[in-house]
Amino acid sequence: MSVGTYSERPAAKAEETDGFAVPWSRPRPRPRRAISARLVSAITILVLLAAWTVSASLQLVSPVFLPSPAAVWAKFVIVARDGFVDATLLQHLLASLWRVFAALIAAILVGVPVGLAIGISRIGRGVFDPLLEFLRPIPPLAYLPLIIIWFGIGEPSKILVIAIAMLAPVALSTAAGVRGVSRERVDAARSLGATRAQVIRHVIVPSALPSILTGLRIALGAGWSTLVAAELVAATRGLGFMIQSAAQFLVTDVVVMGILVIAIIAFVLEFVIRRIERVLVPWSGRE
Amino acid sequence: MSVGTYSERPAAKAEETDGFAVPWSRPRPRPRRAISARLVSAITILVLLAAWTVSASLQLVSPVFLPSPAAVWAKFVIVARDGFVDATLLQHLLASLWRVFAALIAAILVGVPVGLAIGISRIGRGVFDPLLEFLRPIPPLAYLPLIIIWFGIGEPSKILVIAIAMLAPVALSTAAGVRGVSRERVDAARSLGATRAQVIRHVIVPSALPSILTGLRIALGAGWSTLVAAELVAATRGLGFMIQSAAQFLVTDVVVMGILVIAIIAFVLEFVIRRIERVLVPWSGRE
Amino acid sequence: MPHLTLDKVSVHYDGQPAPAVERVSLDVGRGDFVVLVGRSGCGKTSLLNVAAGLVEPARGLATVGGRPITGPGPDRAVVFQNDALFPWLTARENVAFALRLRGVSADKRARRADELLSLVKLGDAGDKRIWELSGGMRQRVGLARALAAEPEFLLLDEPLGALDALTRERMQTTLLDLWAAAQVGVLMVTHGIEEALVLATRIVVLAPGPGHVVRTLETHFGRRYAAGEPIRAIKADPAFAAARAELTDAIFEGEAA
Amino acid sequence: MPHLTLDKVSVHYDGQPAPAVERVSLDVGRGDFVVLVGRSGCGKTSLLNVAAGLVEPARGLATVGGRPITGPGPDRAVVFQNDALFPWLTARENVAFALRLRGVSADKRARRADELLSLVKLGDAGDKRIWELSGGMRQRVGLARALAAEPEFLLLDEPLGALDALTRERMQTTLLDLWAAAQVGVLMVTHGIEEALVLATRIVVLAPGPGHVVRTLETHFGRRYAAGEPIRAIKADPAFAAARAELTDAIFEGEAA
Amino acid sequence: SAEDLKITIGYQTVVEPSKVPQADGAYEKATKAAIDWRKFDSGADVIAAIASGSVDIGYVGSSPLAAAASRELPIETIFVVGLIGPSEALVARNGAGIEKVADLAGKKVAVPFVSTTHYSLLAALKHEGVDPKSVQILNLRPPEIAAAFARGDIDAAYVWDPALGQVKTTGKVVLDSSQVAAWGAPTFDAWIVRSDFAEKHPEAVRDFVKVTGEAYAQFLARPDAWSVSSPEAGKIAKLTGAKLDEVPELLKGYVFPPLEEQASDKFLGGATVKAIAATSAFLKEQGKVDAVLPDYSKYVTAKYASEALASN
Ligand SMILES: Nc1ncnc2c1ncn2[C@@H]1O[C@H](COP(=O)(O)OP(=O)(O)OP(=O)(O)O)[C@@H](O)[C@H]1O
Ligand SMILES: Nc1ncnc2c1ncn2[C@@H]1O[C@H](COP(=O)(O)OP(=O)(O)OP(=O)(O)O)[C@@H](O)[C@H]1O
Ligand SMILES: [Mg+2]
Ligand SMILES: [Mg+2]
Repeated sequence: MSVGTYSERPAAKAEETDGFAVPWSRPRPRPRRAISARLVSAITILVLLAAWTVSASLQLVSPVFLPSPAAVWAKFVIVARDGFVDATLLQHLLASLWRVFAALIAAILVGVPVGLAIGISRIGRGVFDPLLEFLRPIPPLAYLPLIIIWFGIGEPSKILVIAIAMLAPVALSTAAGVRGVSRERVDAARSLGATRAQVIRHVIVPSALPSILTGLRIALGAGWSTLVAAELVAATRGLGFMIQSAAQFLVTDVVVMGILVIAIIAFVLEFVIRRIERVLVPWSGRE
Repeated sequence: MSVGTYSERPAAKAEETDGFAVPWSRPRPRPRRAISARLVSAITILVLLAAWTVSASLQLVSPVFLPSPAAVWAKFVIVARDGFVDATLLQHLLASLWRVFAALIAAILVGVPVGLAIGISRIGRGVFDPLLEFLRPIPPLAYLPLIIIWFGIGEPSKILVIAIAMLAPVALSTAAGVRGVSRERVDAARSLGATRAQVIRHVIVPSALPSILTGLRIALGAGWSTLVAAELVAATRGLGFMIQSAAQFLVTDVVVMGILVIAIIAFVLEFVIRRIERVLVPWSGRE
Repeated sequence: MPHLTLDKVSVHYDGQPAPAVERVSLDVGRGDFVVLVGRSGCGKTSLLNVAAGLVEPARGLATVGGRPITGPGPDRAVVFQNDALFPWLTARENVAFALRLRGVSADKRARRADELLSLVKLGDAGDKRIWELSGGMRQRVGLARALAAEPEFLLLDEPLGALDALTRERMQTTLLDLWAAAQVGVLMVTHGIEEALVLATRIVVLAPGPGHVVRTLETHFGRRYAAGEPIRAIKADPAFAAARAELTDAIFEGEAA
Repeated sequence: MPHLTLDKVSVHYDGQPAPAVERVSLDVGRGDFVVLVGRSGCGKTSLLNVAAGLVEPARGLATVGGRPITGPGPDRAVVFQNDALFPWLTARENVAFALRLRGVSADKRARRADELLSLVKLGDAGDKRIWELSGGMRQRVGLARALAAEPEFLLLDEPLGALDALTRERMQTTLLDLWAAAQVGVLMVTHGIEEALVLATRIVVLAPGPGHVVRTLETHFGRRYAAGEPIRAIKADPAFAAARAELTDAIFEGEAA
Repeated sequence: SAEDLKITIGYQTVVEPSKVPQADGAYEKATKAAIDWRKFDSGADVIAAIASGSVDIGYVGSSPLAAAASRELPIETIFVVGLIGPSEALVARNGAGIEKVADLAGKKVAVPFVSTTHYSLLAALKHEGVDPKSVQILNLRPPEIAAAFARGDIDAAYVWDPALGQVKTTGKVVLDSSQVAAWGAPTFDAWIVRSDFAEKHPEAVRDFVKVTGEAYAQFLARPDAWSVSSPEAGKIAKLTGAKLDEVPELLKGYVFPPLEEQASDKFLGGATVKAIAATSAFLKEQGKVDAVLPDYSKYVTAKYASEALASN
C-alpha cells in the first residue's frame, strides 16, 4: 500500500513535516526517500545480534547463562535433527502451536461474545465483569494444581491455562471497542430497521473490529508467555516443556534456542495478524 | 451518571428497544426500572459463592483441593492475624502491591512512549516493533536465570519480571490508539500551527487515551498473573510467594485465599481505573 | 393512515440549565411534507430526534400511528446532519444496508442500490469507499440509504445542505417525485427558505430560547409540482414571492437584520 | 506581500482511474477573497487541501510566499467541511487551541477565545462540550478556532453551510469585517451563489470530470461593503443581479436545468 | 483384562536407573499395559494429579510425600528410589567465610523451598543449634540458584545437580545429605501409587516394582559400566534432557537400595514410615501442615516389593 505524505519531500520545516506513519489515503507520492520501517527493523535486529555475539565472546557472563549465538545455532541444528527430551524441535513446535491455536480459538469464541455482552448490555456487564475480573489476575502457577484436580492432565488442562491468559485481553479489547462505537451509526442502523442482533452484527462488530484485532495480538503474546506454565502439567512435548526440561539441567543453549524459536513464531503470527488487520479494517483512522 | 434511553420504558418491540449500555447523553430519563449492572454483579457473585459452598459440602472433590468457603475464611483470619511463611497477610499484600505498582509505573513510563513511537514514526516502529515482539511472547519462567544474572535477586528483578509482562499491553494499546486517531483532527492541529511535538501532546495523546487506559487495565491483569513467577526470585514476602509456598504443601485453603485476595485487590483497582476513565475520556463513543 | 405526532414535547438535555425545546406540537401524516426552519441551535435536530425515537422528551408525548414512540424503527428512516455512513461498507453496500437487514438477496439489493444511487446522481460511485467521497456525495449516499428502507416517514436533517445549487435543485425534484409516488410523510429540517417553500406542504417556524413554534404556514407549491406544473414556473409565480417574504419575516421576526 | 499560488495543479488519488482535478491554477494574495464554486464532487475540497498542504499534487506546484508548500502550517488556517473539533476540549478550549500552542497564558487565551466566540454569536456556549452543540454551532466554533490562529491565509470549506439565513448573513458580514481589518487572503468554497458574490473579490468556477476552471469572475461587491456601503444596498444593486445571472450561467453551463 | 489396561505414570526428570527400562519399554512389556508417561516438575503437581485420578503411579520427594500423607490422601509408597546422599549438598561461596553450619548465621542461603534440600537445611540448622531466624533463607529454583551464586548474591546454597556442580566451581561443599541423614533426618525420593488403583491392579503394581528393582540391580551390579559411552547413559540423557557427560556423576548422588532391601525394615518395612512421620512432624513445626497423624504406616506398603521379590 503506498502512502504519500509531504514527509517524503525535502521540507522547509523539518519538525513539522516529518510525517505520520498512520496510513491514510493521499495522492500518489513521489518515490520514497525515507527509510522504510522494515529496514530499520532489520538494522535493529542485526545490532542486537552483534551485541549478543560481542558480549558472549567477551565472556561478560558465563556461557552457562549466556551461550554464544554460534553455540545456540549449533544446538538448534542438533535439536532439529536429533531432538531433545525425546522429541525433535518440530514435534515440540507443533505440539505448542496446536495448544496456542486451540486456546486462541477458545479465547475468541468465549472472549468476543463476552466482550460484546459487557459492552452492550447491562446484564451482560453485571454477569461477566466480575467473572472476568476474578479470572484474569490469577497467576497460572497458583491454580495449576487446581486445574489438574478439576480437568486432569490431558490437553484440555494445558489449553485451558493458555486460554485463560488470553481471555481477558480479547474480552476487554472487545468491550473497549464496543464502547467506542459511534452512537450515530448505531442510531442510523436502528432507524433503518436493524434489530438488536443486526445492530450488533452489522454495526458494533465491524466498528469494534480494530480493537478486537489488537486484543488478539495482545492475547497471542500472553498465550505464548504462559506456555511454559501450561506445559509444566504433565506434558510430553512442547516448546515450554523443552525449555523447562533444559532449564532444570542448566542446558542454557537449549533454553535460549527455545526462547528464540518462540519469538520467531510469534513474530510470524504477528505479521499475519497485521496483514489481516489491513485487509479487514482499511478504514481505521480515516473516519 | 444518569443515562436515559428508551430502554427503561415499557417497550412495544422489546427486542429492538432493550437499549445499549454504551453511555451517551440523552435527555433526562424517567426513573430507572431496569436492574443495574451492579445488582446483577452482586447476584452473580452470590450465585458463585453458593455453588462453591454446595460443591464443597457435597465433597465432590476432596477438601484438600476444594476447601469450603468457611475453611478459607477461617484461614484468612488466621493468616491475617498470625501470618503464613513468616509474614502476615498484610505484609504479603503490601509487598506485592508495591511490586505491581512500581512495575505499572515503569510500564507506563516505557510503554506509552514506545507505543506512541510505534504508532507515529516509521523509525520508531522499525526499532521498537522487533524489540517488543521479541520480548512479549517469552515465558517469564524461561528467562528468570538471565534476569538474576543481570539484575540480581533484589526487588528490581521482581519488578522487572512484572513490568515486562505489562509492557506489551500498554505499548500495543497505545499504538493501536494512535492508529485510530482521526486524520482530520491531526490536520486541523497542524494547520493551526502545532509542531510535531504539539500534535502528539494535544491531539494524539488525548485521542489515544481511551485505548491507553484499556491497555493499562489489561496490563494490570497481566501483572498480577505474573506475580507468582516474579516472586519465585528469592522473595521472602508477597502474595505470590505465599501462594507458591502453600501450593507446594497442598495447603489449598491458603492458595484459594491468596487467589481471592488477589482477585479482590484487582477488582478494586479495576474500579478505580474505570472511574479515572470516566473522568478522563467522557467523550468516548460520542464523536 | 398512520400519523406521526409530537404533543407538547419538551426536550431537556442532561446537565443543561434550561430545556432546548419547550412544548412543541407537530403532526405529520402520510402524504404530508413538513419542513422545520429556524435559527441555528433552536432545536430542530432535537425535535427530529424525538420523532426518530433517539431522544426521549422530558415532557409531552411522541406517537406514531397512535402508539408512543419507544425507539427508532424502520417505519421512520433518518438522514442525519452528519452523514452516519458505515466506513466498512462501499457506497453501494451502505445504500443496500436496509435491504440486507431484510434478507433481500445480494443480487437484488445491489440492483436496487444502484437504482437509488442513480436517483441521487451517483450512478458510478457505487464501488467507492466512504472516505473517497466528497461531502456532497456523502450526503446523497445517506439520502439513498434512507430511501432504500422504504419507510412510512422520512426524517431528514438538512439533507441537501452540502450541495451546489444545480445538484440541490435536482435533488429537490427527486425528493418531490419520491414523496408523490410513495406517499410517505416527510419531516425535514432545512436552512433554505426557497427550498422550504418548494418542498413543503406545511412549514413550521421555530424560534430559539428555548425552541418553540412561532408560526405555521400551509403551502401548496410542492403539490402543484407533484400535479405536473414545472418547478421553474412555480418559482416565478408571484404567490411564491409573497410566501417567501412572509416566511422570511416569520424567521427573522424580532431580530435586527 | 506573500501570495498563495497553485500552478497547473493536478490531483490524482491513489487507486482512482482518473485524476480528480486537472491543471488548475489559482492565485490568492493577502487582501484577496477568492471563492471556489462548482458542482458537488468537482474537486473544490481537493484544491483547498492542496493549498492547505494536506494533499500533494500529482503534477504542478503549490507555493506560498514563493516557497513550495510542504505541509500544513500556521500561516494557512483551515476550516474543514466536517468540523474537525477536538471532543476532549470545551468549545472555548477548542477556539483557544492555536493560542495554547503558542504559549499564551491561560487567562489571556480564555479572554481572546470568548471574544471570538461572541464574534460568531456563541458568546454563551464557551463551556459546552462539542457533543452538546448543534451542527451550525459546531461550524461556527470551527471558524472561530481558525480565526484565533491569526493566519495569513484562511482556507474555508463551506464554513457557513449549516447555518440558517439570518445567522449566515451575519457571519458573512463578520467574515468581511475580519478580512478587511486583518488583510488576510481568503480561499473559500461555497455553494451559495449570492454568498460568493457578496464575499468574493474573485470567483473561480470549476466544472467536473476531472475538475478544471471554466470561468474566473472579478467582483467588487465585498470591497464596496468593506468601504462602508450597507450590504442590503449592495444586494439591491442591478449590477449584483447581473453578476448573479452571469455566475449562475457559468456554473450551469452545458447542463440541462 | 490386563491386555487393555492403561496406566498413567507421572515421572520427574531425576537421573536414576529406572529411566532405562522406561526408555526401553520394559514396563509396558512386563505389565502388558499401555503406559502413558507424563513428566512433572514438582512433587506437589504429581500429588495433585494422583489425587485427581489422572495419574496412577508417581515419583515424589519425601517432603511432598509427607505433606500428602498428613493430609490423608489415598496414596501408598511402593518403592524407595534412593536415599539422597552426596547428590544434594550445602555449598558455600569461596570467600563467604563459611566453614561449617554454624557459620551460616547472618548469611544468605538459597534453597528451593519445599524441596528435600529445604528440609535437610533446616534439619542441619536444628542439629547444629543454629536459630533458623538468624539465617536469611531465600527461595530460589536450582537454575536461579546457579545464576545468583555466580553473581555473588548469595553466600551459600543447598541444592542438587547439575546446579550443584555449577556452584561447586566457585564454592566448596560444607555438608551433604548423607551427613544430614546420619543426623537422623534422611531425605529420599519414592514411587507412590493411588490406593484404589493398587487395589484394582495389584499385579501391575507388582510388575512395576519388579522392573524398577531389576534396573537398580543392574546398575548396582556394575555402576561403573554406566559410563558416558554406555547405551544406558545415552538413554537417560535423551529422556531427561540431562547433559550426557554428567549422567554418570549424577547417578552416584543417590544410595539406591536393591529390591532385596526394599521390603526390609531399613526401608518400606519400617524406616520409611518413621522418616515420613519425622518429616511430617518437622513440617508441622514449620507451620507447613496443620496436623500430624498418629500413624503413617498406612501410606507405606512393602507388599509389592515382597511379591516382586518372590516372583523372581
Ligand atoms: N447532546 C446534547 N447535550 C446537551 N445539549 C445539547 C445536545 N444536543 C443539542 N444541545 C443543545 O440544544 C440546543 C438545540 O440543539 P439542536 O441540535 O436541536 O439545534 P438545531 O436547531 O438543529 O441547530 P442547527 O441548525 O445549528 O443544527 C442547542 O443549544 C444545543 O447546544
Ligand atoms: N480520499 C479520496 N480518495 C479517493 N477519491 C477521493 C478522495 N477524496 C475525494 N475523492 C474524489 O475526488 C473527487 C473530488 O472530491 P472533492 O471532495 O474535492 O469534491 P468537492 O468539490 O469538494 O465536492 P463537494 O461539494 O460535494 O464537497 C470526487 O469524485 C471524490 O470521489
Ligand atoms: Mg441541527
Ligand atoms: Mg467538498
